[in-house]
Amino acid sequence: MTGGLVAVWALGLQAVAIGATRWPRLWLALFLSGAATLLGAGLLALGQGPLWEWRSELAIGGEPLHLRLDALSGLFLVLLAFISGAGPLHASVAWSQRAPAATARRGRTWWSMTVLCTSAVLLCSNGLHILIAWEGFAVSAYCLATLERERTAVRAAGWLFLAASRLGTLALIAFFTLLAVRTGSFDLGPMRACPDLAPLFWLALVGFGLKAGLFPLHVWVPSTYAEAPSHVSALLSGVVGLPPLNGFVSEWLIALGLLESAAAHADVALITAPALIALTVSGALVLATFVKAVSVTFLGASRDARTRSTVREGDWRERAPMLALALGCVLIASAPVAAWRLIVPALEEVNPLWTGLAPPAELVTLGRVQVALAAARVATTLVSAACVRSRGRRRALTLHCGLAAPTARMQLEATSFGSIATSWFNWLLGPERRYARPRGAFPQHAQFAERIKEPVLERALVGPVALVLGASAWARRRQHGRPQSYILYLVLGLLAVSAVILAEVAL
Amino acid sequence: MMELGLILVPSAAALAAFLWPFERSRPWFLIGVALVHVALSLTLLVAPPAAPLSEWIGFDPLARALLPTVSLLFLGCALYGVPYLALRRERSNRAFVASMLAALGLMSAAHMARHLGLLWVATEAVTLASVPMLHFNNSPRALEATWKYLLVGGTGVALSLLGSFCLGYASLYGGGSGDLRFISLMAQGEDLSRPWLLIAWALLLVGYGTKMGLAPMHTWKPDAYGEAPGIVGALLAGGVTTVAFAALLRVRAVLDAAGEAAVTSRTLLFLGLLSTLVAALFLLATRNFKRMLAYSSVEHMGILAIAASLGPAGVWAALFHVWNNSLTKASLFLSAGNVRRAAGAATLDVASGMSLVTPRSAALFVTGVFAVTALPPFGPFFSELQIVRVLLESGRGWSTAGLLACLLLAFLGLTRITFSVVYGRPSAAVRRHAQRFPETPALIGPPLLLLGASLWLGLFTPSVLRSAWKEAVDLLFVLP
Amino acid sequence: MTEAVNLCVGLAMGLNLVALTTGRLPSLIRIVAVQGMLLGLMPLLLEHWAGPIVFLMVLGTVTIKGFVIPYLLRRAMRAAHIDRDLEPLIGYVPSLLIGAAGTVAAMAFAGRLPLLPEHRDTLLVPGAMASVLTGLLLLIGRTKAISQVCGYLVLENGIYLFGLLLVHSVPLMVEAGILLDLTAAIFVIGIIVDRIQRAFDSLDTRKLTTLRE
Amino acid sequence: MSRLLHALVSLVLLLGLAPLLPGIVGRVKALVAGRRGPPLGQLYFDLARLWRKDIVLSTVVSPGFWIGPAVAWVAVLGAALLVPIQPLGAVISFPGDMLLFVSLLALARFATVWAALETGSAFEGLGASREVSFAVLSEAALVTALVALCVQSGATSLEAMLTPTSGAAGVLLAAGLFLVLLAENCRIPFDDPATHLELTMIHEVMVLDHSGPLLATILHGAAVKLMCFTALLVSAVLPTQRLDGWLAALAWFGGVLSVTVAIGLVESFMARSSFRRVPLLLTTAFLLCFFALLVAWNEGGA
Repeated sequence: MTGGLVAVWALGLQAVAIGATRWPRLWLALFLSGAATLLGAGLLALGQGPLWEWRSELAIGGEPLHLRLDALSGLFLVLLAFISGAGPLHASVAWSQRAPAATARRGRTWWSMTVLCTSAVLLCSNGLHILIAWEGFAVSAYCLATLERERTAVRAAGWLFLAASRLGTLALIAFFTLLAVRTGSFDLGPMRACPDLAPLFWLALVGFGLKAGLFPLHVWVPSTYAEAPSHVSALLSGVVGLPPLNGFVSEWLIALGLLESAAAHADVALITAPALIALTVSGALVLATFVKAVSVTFLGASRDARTRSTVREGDWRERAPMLALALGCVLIASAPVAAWRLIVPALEEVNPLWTGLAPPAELVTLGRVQVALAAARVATTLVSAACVRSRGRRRALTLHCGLAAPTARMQLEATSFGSIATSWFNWLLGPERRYARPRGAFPQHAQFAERIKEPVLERALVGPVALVLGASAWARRRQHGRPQSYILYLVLGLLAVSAVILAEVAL
Repeated sequence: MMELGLILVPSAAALAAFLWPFERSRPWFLIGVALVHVALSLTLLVAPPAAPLSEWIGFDPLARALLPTVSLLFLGCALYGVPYLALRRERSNRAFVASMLAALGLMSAAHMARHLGLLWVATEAVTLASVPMLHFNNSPRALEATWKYLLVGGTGVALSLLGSFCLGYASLYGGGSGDLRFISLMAQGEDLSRPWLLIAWALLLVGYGTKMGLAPMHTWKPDAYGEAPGIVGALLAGGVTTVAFAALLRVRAVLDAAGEAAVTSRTLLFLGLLSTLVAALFLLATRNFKRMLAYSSVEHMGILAIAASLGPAGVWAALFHVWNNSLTKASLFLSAGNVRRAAGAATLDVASGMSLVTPRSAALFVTGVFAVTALPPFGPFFSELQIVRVLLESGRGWSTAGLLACLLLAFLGLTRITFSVVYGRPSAAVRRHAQRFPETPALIGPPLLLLGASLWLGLFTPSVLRSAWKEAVDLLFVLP
Repeated sequence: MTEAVNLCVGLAMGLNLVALTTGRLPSLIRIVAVQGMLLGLMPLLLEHWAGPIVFLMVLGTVTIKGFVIPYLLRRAMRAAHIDRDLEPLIGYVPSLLIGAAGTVAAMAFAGRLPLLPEHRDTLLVPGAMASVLTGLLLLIGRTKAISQVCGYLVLENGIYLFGLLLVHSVPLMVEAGILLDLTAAIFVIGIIVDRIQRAFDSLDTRKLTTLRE
Repeated sequence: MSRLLHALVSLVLLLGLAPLLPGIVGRVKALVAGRRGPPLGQLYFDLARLWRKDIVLSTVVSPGFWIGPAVAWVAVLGAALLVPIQPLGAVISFPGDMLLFVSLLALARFATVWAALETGSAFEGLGASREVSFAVLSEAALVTALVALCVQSGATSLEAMLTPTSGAAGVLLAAGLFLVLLAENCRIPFDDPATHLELTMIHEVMVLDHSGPLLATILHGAAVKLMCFTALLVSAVLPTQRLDGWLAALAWFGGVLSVTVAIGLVESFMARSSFRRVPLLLTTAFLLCFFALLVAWNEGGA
């Protein structure tokens, strides 16, 4: 049985699951079996399975159905199956107990729809059908991200997401139509043989890049990820970013490439050496940011008494999927060779020259070193745990330099934490600062807040948006309700048409 | 002779309904006539008459390509009309039902007219027949809207009459008889006097463009659509605009036969792009969701004009888009009507959180907005994709970019308004008001059916329709 | 024959200019009525064969344009207790100047248009154009609903005048349809004007600006 | 078998000798100040004492508090194993291992910072903030130095690329790496390990709440890190590879000793600079390394 048929079977299961959203357990069973089938399909395609293609006489939107499953889509199917399967488990708690039943059901429906549409994008080989599935994915993802749409922030974030994805879709429409104009059909088959279509891929880059959150097309990312339920964000980032390898290993491969070019003293190193340094700097900055976010959110004492009393730990169903995904990352990091084997068939689809690429020896060594270091970490952690268990019984307040009555609000804030690094970039970022300095002998109130404007949304887009809104306001004032002017517009329209005719005749 | 039934049955029924003494049973005339009309037009669609009835009037390929959508649209409106009028017992529905039926008959006549003068008479008559529907609410606002509709629309229609006469004079000066039958005008071809021809085109384009609602002649539209009941908006936006568009297509064919295709293309493209731009700008500004629908209609008329400027493939796509636009827009007007009735007003200040008050209508409304903004897999997506494709094939890259940019702006405007109507929290006053208008299946069904039709039309366009559009294109682009 | 036609059309063009200068609604209504009657009689001058149907049409046109519509407008005017359009958007003097310039331009433009020999010496084309322009000017420049209806009537008179060029080629059925439509349009407008008067207690269209963005 | 032996010897050397270095620094400072100072092996005594002590935990911490030091210690050790000890060479070496070296140091930093932030203390938060911020610059300098070495030698593993150079590139590189060493190990002028004012500290303030064996792990890790950087500097500058056997070992140990003495001298004669000047110093280090890179590029290209 080929992977393609299994994938179609998986799609069918997902579709059936949409019909069963009324019964959570049945839905979960159907959905998970669908995800498992999807996983099987992806693995079959990644294994030495042949390329699977299926053309049907059935026309949807005037274009015959054409499905195709190659190793690359297989790889993405595997990732999709993992991420989408973990989500409902994580969410089953959130969608059954805390939220109203209607929200839970909507969540199940749109989750299934999202997975269905994404798999369809991966399977379809006709531009028209890809567009349909892609937009279906955008709408379902929007609905998923705005499940809690009672909150204004959620709605605003959702709208931004929808607007950005609409822009992406329009770019894709332009891309696929141009393709259709050049090759004569929406089918992607002929495209693979046309290298002169390369310039069009900029449009595709805009289209897919918007959804993947590439700079500067990332405007929707921060607010949507912040406002959507966590598993939805995971699906969004996991599906449309689709990191081919995990964290360090992938970065290591990139950096190694840069480094080797520098060592070989190739001319390209003039670019790659600075790139490597820039990569390091950005890596260090990312570390600082990550530490900041995590520490402020999770570490230390809770600042707010309310949070302490209302928030509670999730049960195993919420934690297990997270652990599974984290385990996956660790596995890829420590067994890069296996991951490499998995990737190579997919890479062959991207570029036939890369066929049969053996994992480099460095990767093998790196894998061993990573395993050894991980083992050492586990060992020392165990020792440390043993020490703490045997001798760490005493508990005390955190050291506060003699302050008699420390409160949780005295912890370092995120703004202060980042202030050193951001101060170096003030000239570039231009942060907005708001102060309320403490005054008097017994100051009641003091405040310091720093906010950095988002470069695309709040800077680059400000001008064009103001222009469009200005034009819109101008047009709006023209519709002022006086019929006399309306007839004048009619006459002006006549004059304009006459002018166009005269110009055309004169040419 | 069967095709005359399309005109005579509604007209006779209009008279009968006007004389019918019983308020409660009168709306059923609508459904009866609609069913007969749909049956007739679908029969004629599948088995068209071998030749048009006469050179004056007949079920020719263009009528075959467009008239069935009017029938279907009217059926949707009729199904909605019965429960709607039952809610509006406080007003007599005598004039309303009669003028709706009369409008159907006159629209059929306009689609089947093969004589420019006859076409004008039918179009003007449709305009007048829709007046009683427009001020059905009889509020000062409705009266104001009607006044503007009459004044602006009337001026436009008057200009199109002048244009028709100019076309006649072009024929007269070119050695013809001044005959206004399209067939003879096209046969005269390049003999038509060029200056008169161009004057006629400018006047007819602006005149019928006013009726279609192309910018900057669209000003009556938001007022009329905003104040009329949803069902009337559906009929105007889906049916009457189609009549004007068909008129422009027929006139355009005459100009093309006279060798002026470049002029028609350029002007249609100009007005089309201007309309989409103006509509997009207004959609960003308006604060009333029924006026929003009017601007969306302006946008789609612009798209139609752009498509009509593009030669045979473009006109084919335009006919496809007419179907999609009619069905989708009608569904949207009907669901918006439900929301508007429950909210008591159409402004964003009042209507908010309607998904909690009228959940089904609100869901239909949102889906309809998605459909009308060309989100797949609804019909408008496919026709607009086709139009973009033809645009690119004709090498108009900048126009395509402009169109796509306007589509984006329009999408932003439409979703902004729709979401703020549908989501959020409804005020207590709205909740109280809405209790008087429960959502019944009879009020949900028709828009749902129309939306379903749009979906089906896009995904599985019947081959009979494809061939009907093809034949209409062949009719319009036959060169003598 | 041509002289008679030219005389009528010339009179109508003169009436256009008078209509642009008058601020009193009764005289505006009267001017439009006279113009309508004048043009209504024209088929009698142009038709070689004046059958009973033509007579019937002429009679209908004259009755409606000369008496019925003016009656409707006067009634609305009295109900609203107004007889002046005192605050035009385009003043009387500018209106007159624009109207006169338009008439001149219409003459010049018509002279350059290709016309059949039998129409070359008549004032039909420039007269039609001037009337259309006047009508539009009244529609754009006046604030009272009645003035605007009069503007619409003048516009229609212009189109009617142009239609006379095609009097031999347009079938009578269609012509009758067109006339019927135009008349019905005026009736409907008259009814709406009447309702506006009742609903707003005024015929000032500046009060009709509730519907706006 | 010899590889295993090699690894064992290296491990013992690193783990055993590392605590000596802070002692040497302290002794140099004391001598310059005219005192006798603590014994050279003071850190060994401290470590032994701490290892026997109990642990006091803050009430707000989670397991990250005691996992952090353990992970950091392993990471530093792993990084140290990548640096060659003459004449034995590095324990682990493969093309591209310098990237692993940098990332392991970053991991160690991450673990320490995480553990510090567990306490929720404002002091430790400040320290952590300084640590991660300055690390941006010092890592840039370090990577630039490594890239310079890489360009110069044409190799991508630490062992192969640490071929000493003479001339301008060598001087620039030595100066840059020495500054990075001072910064990474929180020595004067970047940080003062001996001060008692928490507000002015970087590294020391982050470990205020750690006690007993946890603190011992941290202190030992810091010593290993110092050792590791010293070794890196020595290998990058001294031509020890050209010597053989015991001579190489002697030269290498001499180099390490002199770098340690140099640290002590710097600490004796300089004061801790203000925080505002730290970025300036680090940028200087980066520029020194960058110039070294340019020179190396130029020479390699010629």
